[in-house]
Amino acid sequence: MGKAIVVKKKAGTAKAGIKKASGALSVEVAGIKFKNPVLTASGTFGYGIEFAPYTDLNLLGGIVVKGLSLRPREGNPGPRIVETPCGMLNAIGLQNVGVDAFIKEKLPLLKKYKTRVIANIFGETIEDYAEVASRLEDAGGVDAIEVNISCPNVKKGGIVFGTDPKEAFKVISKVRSSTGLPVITKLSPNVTDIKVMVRAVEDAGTDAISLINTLTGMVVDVEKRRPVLATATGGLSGPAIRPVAVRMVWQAASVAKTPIIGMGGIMTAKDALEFIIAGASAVQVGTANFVDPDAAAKIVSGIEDYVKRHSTTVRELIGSLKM
Amino acid sequence: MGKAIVVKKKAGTAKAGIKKASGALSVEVAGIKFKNPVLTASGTFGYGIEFAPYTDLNLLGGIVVKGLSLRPREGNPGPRIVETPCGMLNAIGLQNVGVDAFIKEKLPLLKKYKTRVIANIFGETIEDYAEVASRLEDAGGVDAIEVNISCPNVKKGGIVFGTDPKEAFKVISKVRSSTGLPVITKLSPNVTDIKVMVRAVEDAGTDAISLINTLTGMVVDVEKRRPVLATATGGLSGPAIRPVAVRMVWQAASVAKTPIIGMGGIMTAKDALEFIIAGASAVQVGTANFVDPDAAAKIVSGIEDYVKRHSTTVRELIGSLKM
Amino acid sequence: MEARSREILYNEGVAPGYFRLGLRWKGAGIRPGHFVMVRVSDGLDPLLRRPLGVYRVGHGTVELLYAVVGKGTEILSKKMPGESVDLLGPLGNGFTLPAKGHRAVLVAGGMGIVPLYMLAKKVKKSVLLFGARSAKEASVADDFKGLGINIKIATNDGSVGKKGLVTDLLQDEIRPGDIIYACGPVGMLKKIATIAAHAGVSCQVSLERSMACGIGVCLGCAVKASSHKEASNRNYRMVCSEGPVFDSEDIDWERL
Amino acid sequence: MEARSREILYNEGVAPGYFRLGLRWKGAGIRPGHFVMVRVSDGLDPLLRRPLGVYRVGHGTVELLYAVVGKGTEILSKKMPGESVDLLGPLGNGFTLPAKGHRAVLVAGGMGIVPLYMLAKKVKKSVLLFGARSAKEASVADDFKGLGINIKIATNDGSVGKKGLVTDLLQDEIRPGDIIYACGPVGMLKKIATIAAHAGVSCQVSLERSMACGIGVCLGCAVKASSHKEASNRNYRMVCSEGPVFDSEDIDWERL
Ligand SMILES: Cc1cc2nc3c(=O)[nH]c(=O)nc-3n(C[C@H](O)[C@H](O)[C@H](O)COP(=O)(O)OP(=O)(O)OC[C@H]3O[C@@H](n4cnc5c(N)ncnc54)[C@H](O)[C@@H]3O)c2cc1C
Ligand SMILES: Cc1cc2nc3c(=O)[nH]c(=O)nc-3n(C[C@H](O)[C@H](O)[C@H](O)COP(=O)(O)OP(=O)(O)OC[C@H]3O[C@@H](n4cnc5c(N)ncnc54)[C@H](O)[C@@H]3O)c2cc1C
Ligand SMILES: Cc1cc2nc3c(=O)[nH]c(=O)nc-3n(C[C@H](O)[C@H](O)[C@H](O)COP(=O)(O)O)c2cc1C
Ligand SMILES: Cc1cc2nc3c(=O)[nH]c(=O)nc-3n(C[C@H](O)[C@H](O)[C@H](O)COP(=O)(O)O)c2cc1C
Ligand code: FES
Ligand code: FES
Repeated sequence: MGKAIVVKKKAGTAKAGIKKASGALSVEVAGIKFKNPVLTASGTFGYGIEFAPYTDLNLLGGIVVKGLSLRPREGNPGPRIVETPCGMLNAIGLQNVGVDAFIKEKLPLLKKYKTRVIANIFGETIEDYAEVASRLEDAGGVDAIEVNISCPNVKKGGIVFGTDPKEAFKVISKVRSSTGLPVITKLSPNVTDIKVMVRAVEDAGTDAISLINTLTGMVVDVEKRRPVLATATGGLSGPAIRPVAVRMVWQAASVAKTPIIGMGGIMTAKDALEFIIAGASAVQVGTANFVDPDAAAKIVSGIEDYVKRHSTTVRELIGSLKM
Repeated sequence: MGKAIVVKKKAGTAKAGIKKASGALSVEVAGIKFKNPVLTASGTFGYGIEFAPYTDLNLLGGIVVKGLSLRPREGNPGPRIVETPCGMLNAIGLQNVGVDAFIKEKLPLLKKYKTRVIANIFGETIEDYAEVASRLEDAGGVDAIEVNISCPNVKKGGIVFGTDPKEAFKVISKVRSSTGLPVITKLSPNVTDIKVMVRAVEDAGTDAISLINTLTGMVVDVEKRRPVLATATGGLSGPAIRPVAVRMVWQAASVAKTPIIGMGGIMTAKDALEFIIAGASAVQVGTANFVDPDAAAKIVSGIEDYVKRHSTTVRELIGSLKM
Repeated sequence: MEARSREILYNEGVAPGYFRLGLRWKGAGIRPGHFVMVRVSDGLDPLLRRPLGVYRVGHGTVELLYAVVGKGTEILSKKMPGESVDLLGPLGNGFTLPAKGHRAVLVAGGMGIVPLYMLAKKVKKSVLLFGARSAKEASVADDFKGLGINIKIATNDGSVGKKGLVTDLLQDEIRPGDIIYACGPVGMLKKIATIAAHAGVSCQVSLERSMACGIGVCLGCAVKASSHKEASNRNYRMVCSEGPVFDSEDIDWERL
Repeated sequence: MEARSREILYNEGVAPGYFRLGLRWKGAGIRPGHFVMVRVSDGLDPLLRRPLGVYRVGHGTVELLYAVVGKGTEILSKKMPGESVDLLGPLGNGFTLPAKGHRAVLVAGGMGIVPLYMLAKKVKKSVLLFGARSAKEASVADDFKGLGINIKIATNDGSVGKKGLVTDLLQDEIRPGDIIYACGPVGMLKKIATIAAHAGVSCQVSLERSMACGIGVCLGCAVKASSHKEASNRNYRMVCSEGPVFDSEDIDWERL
């Protein structure tokens, strides 16, 4: 009898566990509730819908679409990518269909899924950024805007918004005032002190911060004595950069007043948990989607296993690093 | 007959090739002639002599010894290292025997080998740097000094010399005036714009520049919810960082007036050639020494094969990147 | 259209450095010109999948044919029967079959032979021109015997067939109304595109580009479209999702 | 003392997750307590060599015994006879044999048994206390039969020997004049160090630390020396070159 009760209890706990777990995974970032902390990273998941044949989009906490600009962009000449040790370089050149085509052709399809939609945006001028943000708000169906500031400001001699706190402040202030949608600022890791950038974009009114974008890198073809990429340099992503990303998320979290979304080389649930424990409220999965189009969904279930095993919640794990 | 002549010619060329090749490998950096461009990186090759059982030290262009400070240093508590994807983090804490013990116990043994000896130095204050440099000059037998500026200045609230152009200028100026030995400044990659650092240390009178030191990174133990390293963060090295290193060497070379020594993730001759073609006059091999204690010697012979195959010299290859 | 582990039935050397990889795979729905993205290692390096064309399809089996050229294919070549390998596919748009009355001229350079086998099975009364580096490589053409296709070989060393380039064979072979189907090194394809243009015949080429995703999302495998195909933001074509087969007229060969 | 490729003679599972790796290796000059650094892959990931103790030495052969715990040992476990593996070693300072008249008490936890086999062969009339998780793991102790050593086993589940911890066995076993030789998890070694101190017997422990080089140059494998051993810059000991065997009194167990 005693035994039977124990068994019953266990079964009960397990079921309750499953129910509890779905709540156990949810997080809030920039005022938005995500059912779990796993998003897909911009530029690695197309406009979302392309992955429907390979994974269940409804399982994801959110989808961040390919960076959108005011006008369509054709991108860079090839070669645009090259594999590197435990990583890859890309120089896609921000090819995209443009914000209007996104709203007309992609968004209606994407809206059908039970997941958050975040539009990643960029521009060559501050005005471009603002205009894209405002069109996306008008369109409806976008839950938040992620502002990629790792782009050169053509009006300022090509200085990259994301490596200059003053420029970053200006562009985020402008986007902030152009839209009622939550604004997430995506930081570049190619800076001396990430904390300075965190403060600048928080002062400008960002609702959350995501990092890291890619590290700038180069590969040389020693036989041709040319850079492999047509643009010489490109952005390094993948597991190679994870230790740098975790460190920057930890540093950012130590000063940030807004929530942090961490990314850079996440391949497994364990990797995602490193970011969460270091201070991220959510994570994004990037390059891993190329290796396994079902990677993000697998990471969700791996995190679920972990929180069950440790009888905890993702919310409790955020920034739980002991020193 | 015609054929016989061709064969003879080939044989002749091959022999001449070998002779030529030894000259074909030599480079000059900071006024010093190196028989080949392959040096071992500080902290990865001990005081050099430890590798004598595993490789022929006479084959190396030069040996950069473990960073030396004025007084012996005990280093950080453990764990001090952790493996990462295609790389490793270290937080050794600059443990070393101190400059005096180096001069007394290590240098006499190292001097016996037919290779250049470069002393890597660091300090907690500008005065420490200068004193170490001057003692090394007095000792004799050191060919050059490599100044590691990726250290916090304790007098300036721990700001890292190598991430602040003003501090870097000050410490290099002081070292420059404290020694007649050639001064190589080793730059940190954890900066927004490496070109600013290049200009600062060149203005301070450095004779050459080496880069990159490690990228700051962190690994979290998700079961213990602690950083794996006792010091939380450490320096990322190994092939993972190579694309970042090649990019920075290329950027540095684009503005530098002094020669550049490139490093970061070099495992093979092909990797070394990426740096040389991107603008480095010499290279350093670091983490690879742990994987294969004979790695640097193998890289020398791989470069020799390449220059023969392409009927060129290392000097011609330096900065030969076509855009 | 899914990433899935497939059992290896055989993985045998055909010639030095060339392997046939047989996989258990039912109902693959593969058409001539399709390819797959192969995960050669569960580890983190090499990180990306490798694109490989589908060579032959049997009853519940699929055969790939590949050359060992770098670390990915090297790792693949060491896999043993009974192990499995993770494949994503079939991917891409295959060849468009010739309209009635047109003869198909298949032109392959080296491993470019791969996508042409399934095509050769569908286009009777056609000819295969195969450029190989050596007799060993040329021996792959034996697979095509019995398909009712006329086989002509050119080798660099003249050890089998004509000594010279496969494009020389094509010059002699091509007739008005033919359709060329070509796969191989870029230099060869470029020449073939020119030959096709001069002869006024239509020509489909299967291109190779480094790929990260294979499904049209990373935008890494772009090739420039020829100017008559340019549009505001459509100057590039993705080899994985819009190709790998293209009409040779649609490609900007100067920028390839 | 060189990095060299060694032919694999066998690589067999002993118990689930445990493997014996036999290598052709002549004139190895290995003493009890020595280890080797094994390069499990020619690739870049995993990057670092793995430290493994030497288990047994035969005529021109060396046997390692290892548990699969992560990706490095996983890769190693898939290697086949006839392949080869690159080893650096023998490395480290081994055990100091007991002076005449002292009994050796060997204490092993799990894979900590490895360095004790060669020691057991040298110290007759000694006792081996072996703590294993299961009967399967405990079966490794069979190798010690016939060495003339007294074997006592403790298992977590009591399936073989005493149910409990090997340190309980040690408490009962230890006598003045004994010398303890121990290898296993840190928690176990810590306890043993305390037991040894209380009993006033000398104790040598073989430690494990993450290693990059294995030859004393990276300074990565540091452990803190106990305060009576501290000196200006000598507060740390390198496990690879100054160990892996240490006198338990020389280690600062609080900071391990
Ligand atoms: C659509 C398509 C179909 C192909 N079909 C076949 C086939 O059936 N048989 C065959 O032997 N080869 C085929 N290839 C070429 C094959 O993909 C490469 O040989 C392979 O990727 C090399 O990988 P590696 O790791 O051995 O070489 P490495 O040089 O180490 O590869 C480094 C990186 O470059 C990429 N790469 C290198 N060469 C090529 C190439 N020629 N094309 C695309 N990417 C490359 C790799 O995928 C990898 O990302 C095909 C390529 C494409 C695009
Ligand atoms: C001197 C010495 C002798 C050893 N002898 C044996 C032996 O005979 N048999 C045996 O099964 N194991 C032995 N070990 C432990 C063995 O080194 C680890 O189990 C192995 O390195 C794990 O590698 P992995 O890639 O499978 O695990 P992972 O967890 O993937 O390894 C990640 C990193 O951590 C390191 N690491 C993980 N666990 C350990 C550990 N316990 N000790 C040191 N480094 C670790 C790895 O070397 C690697 O750098 C010994 C360790 C040392 C230091
Ligand atoms: C092919 C590719 C395209 C990308 N495009 C964008 C983009 O359009 N906008 C953006 O903000 N980040 C872009 N990124 C950066 C990723 O969103 C992410 O920040 C980075 O890749 C690090 O994460 P990962 O290592 O998981 O890939 C791109 C990355 C890759 C690999
Ligand atoms: C264990 C370890 C210790 C190091 N110690 C030093 C040091 O004392 N001084 C220094 O300037 N650089 C030190 N470095 C940095 C290396 O010299 C080199 O700049 C860096 O590792 C990048 O090269 P790699 O990827 O080839 O290792 C150390 C690196 C490692 C891995
Ligand atoms: S490989 Fe990613 S778009 Fe073609
Ligand atoms: S492992 Fe490098 S010093 Fe011990």
